[in-house]
Amino acid sequence: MTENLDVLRQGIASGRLKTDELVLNMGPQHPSTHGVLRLELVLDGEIVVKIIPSMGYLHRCFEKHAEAMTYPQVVPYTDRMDYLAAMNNNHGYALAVERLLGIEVPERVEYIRVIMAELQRIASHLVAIGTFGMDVGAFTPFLYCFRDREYILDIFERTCGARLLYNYIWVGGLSHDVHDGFERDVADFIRKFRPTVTEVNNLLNYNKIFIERTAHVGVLPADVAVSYGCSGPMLRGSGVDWDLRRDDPYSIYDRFDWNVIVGDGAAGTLGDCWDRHMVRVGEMEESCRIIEQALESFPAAGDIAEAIPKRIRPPKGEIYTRVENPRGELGYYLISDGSANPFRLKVRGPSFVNLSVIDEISRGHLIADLVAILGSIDIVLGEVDR
Amino acid sequence: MESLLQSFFGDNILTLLLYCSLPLVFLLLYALLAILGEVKVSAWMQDRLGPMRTGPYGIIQPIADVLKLLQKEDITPANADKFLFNLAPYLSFMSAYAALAVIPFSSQYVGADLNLGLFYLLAISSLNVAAIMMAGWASNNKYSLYGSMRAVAQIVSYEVPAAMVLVIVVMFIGSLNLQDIIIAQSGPFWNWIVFGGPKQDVMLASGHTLDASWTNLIFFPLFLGTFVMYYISGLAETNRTPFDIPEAESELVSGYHTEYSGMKFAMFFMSEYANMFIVSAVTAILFFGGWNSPFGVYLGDAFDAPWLVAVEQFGWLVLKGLFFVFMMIWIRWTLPRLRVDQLMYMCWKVLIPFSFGVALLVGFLVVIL
Amino acid sequence: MGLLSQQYDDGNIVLTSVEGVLNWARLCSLWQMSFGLACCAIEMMAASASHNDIMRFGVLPRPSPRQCDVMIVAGTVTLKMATRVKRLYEQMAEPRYVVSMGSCSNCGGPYWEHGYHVLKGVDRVVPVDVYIPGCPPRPEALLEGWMRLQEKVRDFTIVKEK
Amino acid sequence: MGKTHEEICTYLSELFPDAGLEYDDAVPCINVPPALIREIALQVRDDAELAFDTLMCLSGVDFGDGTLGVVYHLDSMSLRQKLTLKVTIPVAEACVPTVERVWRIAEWHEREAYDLVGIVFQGHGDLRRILLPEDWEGHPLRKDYQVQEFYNGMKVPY
Repeated sequence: MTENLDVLRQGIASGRLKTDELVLNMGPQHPSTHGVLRLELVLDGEIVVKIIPSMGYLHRCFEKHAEAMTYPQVVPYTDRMDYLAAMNNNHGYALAVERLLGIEVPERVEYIRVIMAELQRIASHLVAIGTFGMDVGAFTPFLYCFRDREYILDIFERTCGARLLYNYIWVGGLSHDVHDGFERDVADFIRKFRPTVTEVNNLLNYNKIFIERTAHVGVLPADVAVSYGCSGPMLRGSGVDWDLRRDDPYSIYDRFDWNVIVGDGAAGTLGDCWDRHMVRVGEMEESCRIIEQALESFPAAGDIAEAIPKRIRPPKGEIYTRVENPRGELGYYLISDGSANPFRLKVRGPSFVNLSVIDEISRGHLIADLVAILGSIDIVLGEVDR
Repeated sequence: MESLLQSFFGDNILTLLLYCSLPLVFLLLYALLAILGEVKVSAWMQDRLGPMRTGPYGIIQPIADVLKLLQKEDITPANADKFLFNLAPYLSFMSAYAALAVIPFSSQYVGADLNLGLFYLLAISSLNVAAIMMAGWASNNKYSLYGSMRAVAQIVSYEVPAAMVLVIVVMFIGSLNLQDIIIAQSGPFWNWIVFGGPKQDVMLASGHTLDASWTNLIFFPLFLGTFVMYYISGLAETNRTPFDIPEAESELVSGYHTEYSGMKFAMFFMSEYANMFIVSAVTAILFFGGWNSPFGVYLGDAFDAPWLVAVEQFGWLVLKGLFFVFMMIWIRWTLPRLRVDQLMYMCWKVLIPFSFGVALLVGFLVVIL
Repeated sequence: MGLLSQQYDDGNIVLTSVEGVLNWARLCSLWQMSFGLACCAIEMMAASASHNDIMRFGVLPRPSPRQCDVMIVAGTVTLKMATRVKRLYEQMAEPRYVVSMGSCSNCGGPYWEHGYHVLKGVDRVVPVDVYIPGCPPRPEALLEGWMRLQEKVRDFTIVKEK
Repeated sequence: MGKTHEEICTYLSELFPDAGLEYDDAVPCINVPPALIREIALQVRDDAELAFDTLMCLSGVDFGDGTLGVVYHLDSMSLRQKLTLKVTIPVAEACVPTVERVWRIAEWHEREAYDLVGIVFQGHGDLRRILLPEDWEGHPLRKDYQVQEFYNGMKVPY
């Protein structure tokens, strides 16, 4: 199908087709920019010549807040960065401070953290898959994904009382113990959830039109992905076998048996939108496997608050900690000067880094493809702008 | 119908006006129903309820929508070409309304019983393109312009296979008159064109006799394919998913009607739904017997009440039309959207060659049979 | 803009019934601008998804501000975004309403003190009809806010107060 | 796992004998003189023994004692080793050569460091503010930052 485009491109290149460039301003309010991203598109007809992304429309000064708050007070602000993966954000921050403090957390806490983080990963991927479907024009899968996401939110809500931003994983422990029947709820969810993946596969992922729209589109070669520092499904979609949960293990991920899903270019070229999308779909199943194994060896009793320090004043020093967010590598660079507030906390958001590649991979595509590419990168503006 | 009105009001201009405005009444009622259908069907498909608070089960939701749109401020952007900007929605609605003139709602009622009915239909529904182009250009908005350019490219392209499909049917029946095409399919449902057309000789309204026999069954696969091709072209001409590229929400905000508010937006909205019905009704007329009852008999005949037959015929046509409208809604909420080049590929490289092929084949068969 | 912007001295029965019908039409068909800013936008999406289904109230999300009645300011309004929010509001057709969803757009929320780039309340740039507290408000809270907005529309009158 | 910081520092010191690379045990990291950061960055990326193909993070820091810093966190996917490079510069001449062409992502990270901390990256192709508006005053993550009273007619403090 792309040969038609090639004819067009040749015509333009040879000068037989006289064209003029047009600048189109997409966003900050636009249905497919996933929030308040603004893209200045330089277009040649419908073909994208250049993209100038401008962000900062949601810059909420996280790093300034971190400097003004005490260590535990920063946790709620980490929630609000990547608001689709608040648990993972909490987890990464807690790990950074714990490593600086040199404290070990109880086994039970580690298990709960991993289960919560993996549930959050599923929830986040569901949103990503749903909105990606919406970007290519299929509205219904979006609602199916949101329907199932609600079941995860119900579990979170029973445990910590919040639906979206939890402030749950604290430095040294958790804010609450899990509710009675937590294991049963989670197991129930996994059982209910698996058929959904099949449903979404039938409705969207293996739909002929969907594959036509996403295969061969926005191809991101592995070396470019590495140079741009892409991570998460973005990197794995390009065929790079890299997952921090396995390759730079933290928490108790090394105890479980699971696979890193890597794109294989089954429908088109390796590293296209469809690959990135299918990595997310596959990862949901892997998360289910991790959760199931965690539930099997879940310590029944234990105090979740025993390791929470009374005063948190890490010694002078600095640390860079990274965790695998649903979107990729979330890094916290924390400098402590020995006081109760972080001296400097820099966040390396995966969305920010993944977004930087948009200009590189969208050139020469159509506007419709650009929307698909943006959807497949799966950005959360809260984290791009922080 | 005309004679009925004449008996009440006499032979004057009032009668004619009333006669002409009947489709308008139908169109407005249908638009309300279709808008409700769209939200309700989509809700059911998505595990939701849809409007529930406006009247029982939300059934008067469209009335509230229209009343609200009437109250909205009518914005004309400062840099718009005001004349064209204001003209476009009326033109768009007019083309949809004018197309209804030749749709035979029953054997008794057709706005204008033209011998060139199908030809007129093709011509008048293309007027919509001009309206869309006007709207997109006059809005002075890049998204509108992109939307209208896409729409024009799309609609003009898909006119070709649609017209080709019409040619196939016309070749088979031998008349451009829509009433003739329907009469040719009278009798039980196996006489419908999609099932190979009439199986015994039929006398058309024009006095010409169509020779037919059961050998027509060999047309069944051909006409089934023709029907599918027409329906796809129809979807594309009405800008419905998977061909809703001109108003692709995630790409072009709302395409050519981005800048329209209030009633002018409602006009575009209504003409979209009206076009959906026209395409569906034409599908029903060309392939599914039009106002013919699928059983070949009418309740009215049993009671010896010709008016009841007319009502039944009207009912059958509307029912068939609404079924195809429902199919459009179903498709819309299931499939993703195609891309521009894929759309063009579909038209020029798939539909047009196939429709030409089928036309040749049908022509050949008509001659030898 | 015609009837709604006028004021009548005496509220006779015809005027008040017409007004009642018009108000009913407006409150039953509040089309929302699909426009999300931050975390609250996710809850706004959850409110329109299957579990909460805000479309029960006759809401239809429209992408173009020209065709919307309600702007839900869902999330933190930054200073960079504030001028855009204002512009979107200006592009909407009268009668228009603004729902401020969440603490951030009510008053700056958790960013009120150190958020150098956060607008401390969207009511500093556009007039707000309904404030919904919460960080983020639950979808149920949005539905409640919606019903409050409907009440407000229902009580609108073109008869001059005595 | 790969090399430690100390080993890398010794290795690099042999390659750049005059550079005066310092190994900081406390962090751990290698302190690099600002003028040499680009050469060293290229070296650590292309050297087969180091192969730091990814820039995980680039942070601008205001140390509060009249110096600013740029911290480079590097990662080698193939050799499974990490490296931290640190550049310290006085506030008065906050100028560091860019590594934009070494790792492509550095472009945005450097723009962010410029925006929030006010470090100028020499040779950067497009050094504009990335998060804050173009006409913003000051660099918020400086320790002595004072919030401006009004922006575009809107009051900034609560």
